[in-house]
Amino acid sequence: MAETLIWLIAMPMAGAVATLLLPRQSTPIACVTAVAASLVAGTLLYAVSEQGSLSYEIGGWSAGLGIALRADGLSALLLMMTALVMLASSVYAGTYFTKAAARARFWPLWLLLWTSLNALLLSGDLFNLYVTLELLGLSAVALASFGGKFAAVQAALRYLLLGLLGSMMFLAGVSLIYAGYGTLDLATLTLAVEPEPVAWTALALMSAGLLLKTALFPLHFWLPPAHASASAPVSAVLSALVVKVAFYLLVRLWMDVFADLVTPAAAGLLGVMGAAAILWGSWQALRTERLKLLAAWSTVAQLGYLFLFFPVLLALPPGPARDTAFGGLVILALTHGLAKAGLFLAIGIIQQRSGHDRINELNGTAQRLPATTFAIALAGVALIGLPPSGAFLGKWQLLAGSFASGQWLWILVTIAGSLLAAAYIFRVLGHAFGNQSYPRHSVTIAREEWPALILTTLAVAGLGLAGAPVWNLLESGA
Amino acid sequence: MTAMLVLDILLVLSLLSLATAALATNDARRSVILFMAFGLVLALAWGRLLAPDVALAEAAIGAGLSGALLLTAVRDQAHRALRSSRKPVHERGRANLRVTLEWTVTLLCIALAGLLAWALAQAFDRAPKDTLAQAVSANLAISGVSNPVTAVLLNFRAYDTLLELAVLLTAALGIFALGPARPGHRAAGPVFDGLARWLVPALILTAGYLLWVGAHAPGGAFQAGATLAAAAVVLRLAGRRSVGLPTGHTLHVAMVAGVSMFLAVGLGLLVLGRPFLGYPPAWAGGLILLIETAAMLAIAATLVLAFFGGRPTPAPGVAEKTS
Amino acid sequence: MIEVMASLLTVSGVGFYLAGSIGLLRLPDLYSRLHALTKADNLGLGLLIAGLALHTQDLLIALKLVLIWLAVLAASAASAHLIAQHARRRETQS
Amino acid sequence: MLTAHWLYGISGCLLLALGLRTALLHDMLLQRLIGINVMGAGVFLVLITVAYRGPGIAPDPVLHALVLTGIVVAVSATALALALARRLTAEQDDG
Amino acid sequence: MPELLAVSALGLMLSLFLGLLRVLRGPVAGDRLLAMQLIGSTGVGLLLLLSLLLDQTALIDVALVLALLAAVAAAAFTGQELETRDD
Repeated sequence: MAETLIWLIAMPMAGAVATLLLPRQSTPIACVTAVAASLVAGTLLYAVSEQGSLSYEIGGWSAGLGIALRADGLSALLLMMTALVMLASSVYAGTYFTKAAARARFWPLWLLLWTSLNALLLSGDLFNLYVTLELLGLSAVALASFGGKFAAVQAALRYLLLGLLGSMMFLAGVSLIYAGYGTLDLATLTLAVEPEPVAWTALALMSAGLLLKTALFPLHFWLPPAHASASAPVSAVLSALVVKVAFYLLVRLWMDVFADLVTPAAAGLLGVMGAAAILWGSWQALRTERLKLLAAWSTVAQLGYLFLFFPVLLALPPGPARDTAFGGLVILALTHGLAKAGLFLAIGIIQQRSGHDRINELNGTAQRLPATTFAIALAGVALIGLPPSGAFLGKWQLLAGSFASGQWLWILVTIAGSLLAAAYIFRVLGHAFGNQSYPRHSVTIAREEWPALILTTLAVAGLGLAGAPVWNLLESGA
Repeated sequence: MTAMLVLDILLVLSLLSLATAALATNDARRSVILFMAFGLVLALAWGRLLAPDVALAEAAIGAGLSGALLLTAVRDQAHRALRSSRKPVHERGRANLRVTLEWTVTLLCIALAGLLAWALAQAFDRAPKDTLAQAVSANLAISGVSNPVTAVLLNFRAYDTLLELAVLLTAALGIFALGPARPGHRAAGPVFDGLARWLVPALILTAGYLLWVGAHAPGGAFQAGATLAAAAVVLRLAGRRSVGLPTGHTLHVAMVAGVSMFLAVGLGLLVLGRPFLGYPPAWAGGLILLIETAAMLAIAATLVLAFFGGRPTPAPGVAEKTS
Repeated sequence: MIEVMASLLTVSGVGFYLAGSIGLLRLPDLYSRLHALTKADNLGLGLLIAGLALHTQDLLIALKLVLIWLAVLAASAASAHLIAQHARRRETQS
Repeated sequence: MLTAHWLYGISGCLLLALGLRTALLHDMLLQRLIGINVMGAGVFLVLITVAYRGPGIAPDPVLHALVLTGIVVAVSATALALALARRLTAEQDDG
Repeated sequence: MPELLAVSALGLMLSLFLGLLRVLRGPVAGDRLLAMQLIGSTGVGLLLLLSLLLDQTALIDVALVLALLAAVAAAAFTGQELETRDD
């Protein structure tokens, strides 16, 4: 079973090579790769739920000398979300890029991005994580600039520079860890690390780099232009996955490897930044004229909720209470990933059909593209955090945890953020359902509309109604 | 060894003053030349600190290729790229804000350097924990090579190198997607042409030598690839447009050579019932050389592509095949 | 005896290098610097390499040393030419 | 702790800070990029210094391998950034 | 002999440092390139000395690569790119 770990990395990578070498068949190859990689991710999820954590030592060298891949419940769930979002976006991308030459250039980069996402979620080695972060950053930048529009290239260049800055900070932390502990293996490090200057300086450096990459307020400024100017399938994975895996790594470091070092003050700082991100991001989303920018600003805000969990989790006693709240964090992250990807795909369809994404001119969209509008509404349910979406469960845990630990501020911020989210979502829907007579009333769902609809449905119904397995999985994989 | 101490001090001072000067100026061309000098001194520092493998890479990259890369970028006026974004400061309030920002960032950076140095000093003060270095030497005999750095790069941590080659491939694909290459250089005069005539074969021979020697002494795929790329850059600078980098499908094959050879070996071993990239000790030397040769080609192709700055177009007169 | 020769060659090589650098700093304009420098560093490296070659017993290393010297000679001549050409072009342009 | 550790370790930290400051504050792309590369050089210098054990003692090969990987990655990123920048200026000139 | 080598290496480092001053001062690009040429060949000499001094034969290979690439900077700087774009 442990071989699934290496297949999750080797498969998209081999797909990237194959699409590059056989440009004429690149689209079928990419689709086959996407389906196969998703099946492997599903197998891994099943294996982790049955057997608990899995690990794989590459080259047969014991971790430390060699590099180990590890998967627990958290990484298996995120790998599954990655697979779903990538699969749906791949189907969409196949119809989005109409020129065969563009598709042939797109697929290798796309599959390399998938490789890097999987590699990051599986890596158990600090320096290897640095390499995966760079692979992630470079493939994301290459994809963000894909198409070569001026705004996209400019935003991609900024994104690249900041990403590099973040990676360098991360690497500085890694070198300090090796100097102090003589190991790069996360499991070994977890046992060896002690609350002392070497460790916390390293953690601070690595966290600073990751916060830049995950765009936490006030380090968020690069995100909206980069996510809003990329092509729709790319925006979807940038917002849903790329920032999220950097967040995953932060969680891994703060809650797992360096758990002994984290103080309430540090977690509180992250909470305050998260709260600011929620309010500022939602406010900007409400004010913006363009649908894609709205979605991008909403990502800034939604990432804020995830950071609110840090002070809440730290205030809860280790044990069932904390585990339950942690499950809330995971389900919120998963819901946002699926919903945001679906939202960006839906926006892409609107933009392609009507040639623009100005919110004020969306009149009649509901009549012309009912399925897509429905997908946007579903994504909205998840972004606001209404039942039965998974986000409702997540936010409920956040509120319950804040209540239990007496941190009233987070409750206020969560409620305010949800109200603002409701405002910007209803603003969009209000325009989309705007009164415009439309001659034909044939309700058809085009092929490119399905991915967005499926992703948003999963976010609302799938995770919301069947959220319990998430907690079981986190427990069995711990 | 006071002479050595003074040498160390001079070396460090050179590094710091070059970096400061390269970063303080607004003249892009000056900045690049200073950075090239910085790379050269850095190569000396690597040599001084007994890291000849790194020194080789820095000599090929820092002092040669990246200089050529940055200089052509200056000619493209690339330094203007993000400039227009910052509006000129008109009001006094904005100017004050800018000064405050600069001071804050500077102070934060100084604090960061101090913090890092302090933590590093604490790490040094402990008993040296070189269990990993010991593990490397303990397993060196079954790694297939006798140069420990190559053993780490292509056997113990071969997975890192696989991902590194994927990073190179990604960069190449990104550059590729952005458009056609620069038009190329004018034919050089007789002096440089004469130099190129023997320099190119010498560089290719050196690349082969470095690849071969990497198994038991400093050297290896990356250093060899960078040297090979330098040969193509010299050809390009000499104005030989038609040679240097294949176009179309051949280029694709060269770009993915490293990743595909790595994957083929890794997955082949997996199918044979061994771990991914778990070479049998008897084959390890041969497999590593195989992978390194492919990696060298990929590295060279990517670096040359970077210097070209885009998709190379076929020589004039040859119709472009659609890909 | 060889030891003394080697030391003498090495030290005089370093002397030429230093003379070249001081010339680079003190001479008034680019052309005179070009003139002085190409001689100084070629000779300096030549002497240094001769000294080191006497030191080594390995033929391969001695061969490499000679190759290095030739490469620097050629590079130095070519660069000096290119720099002079570049400077002239600049002058005629302005 | 050796003198070389002091000298080169502190220089590495200083280079990191210097590069970071430029990457954050400078107006021009090329200098920001060089700043990031200087920052990388600082980190690599720290790593090689950590690997150094003193004259005549074999240094830690793992760190040397890591730095080699790091150099390749840094060059790839620099190359991509320059290609993006070229595309931008080409379009600025056209429009 | 080691002392002599060390002092020679120091002499070369000093020479390199002086060359750097010219790189820093300029005033025109030609001066900087010329100084780069000098510090390049000084670097080659220094690496050769260090290879003996530190007993690192591999540094000779580093010197070789440096020597072979010594002219690339000047060529990249002074070479003229074609004006016409034929795409």
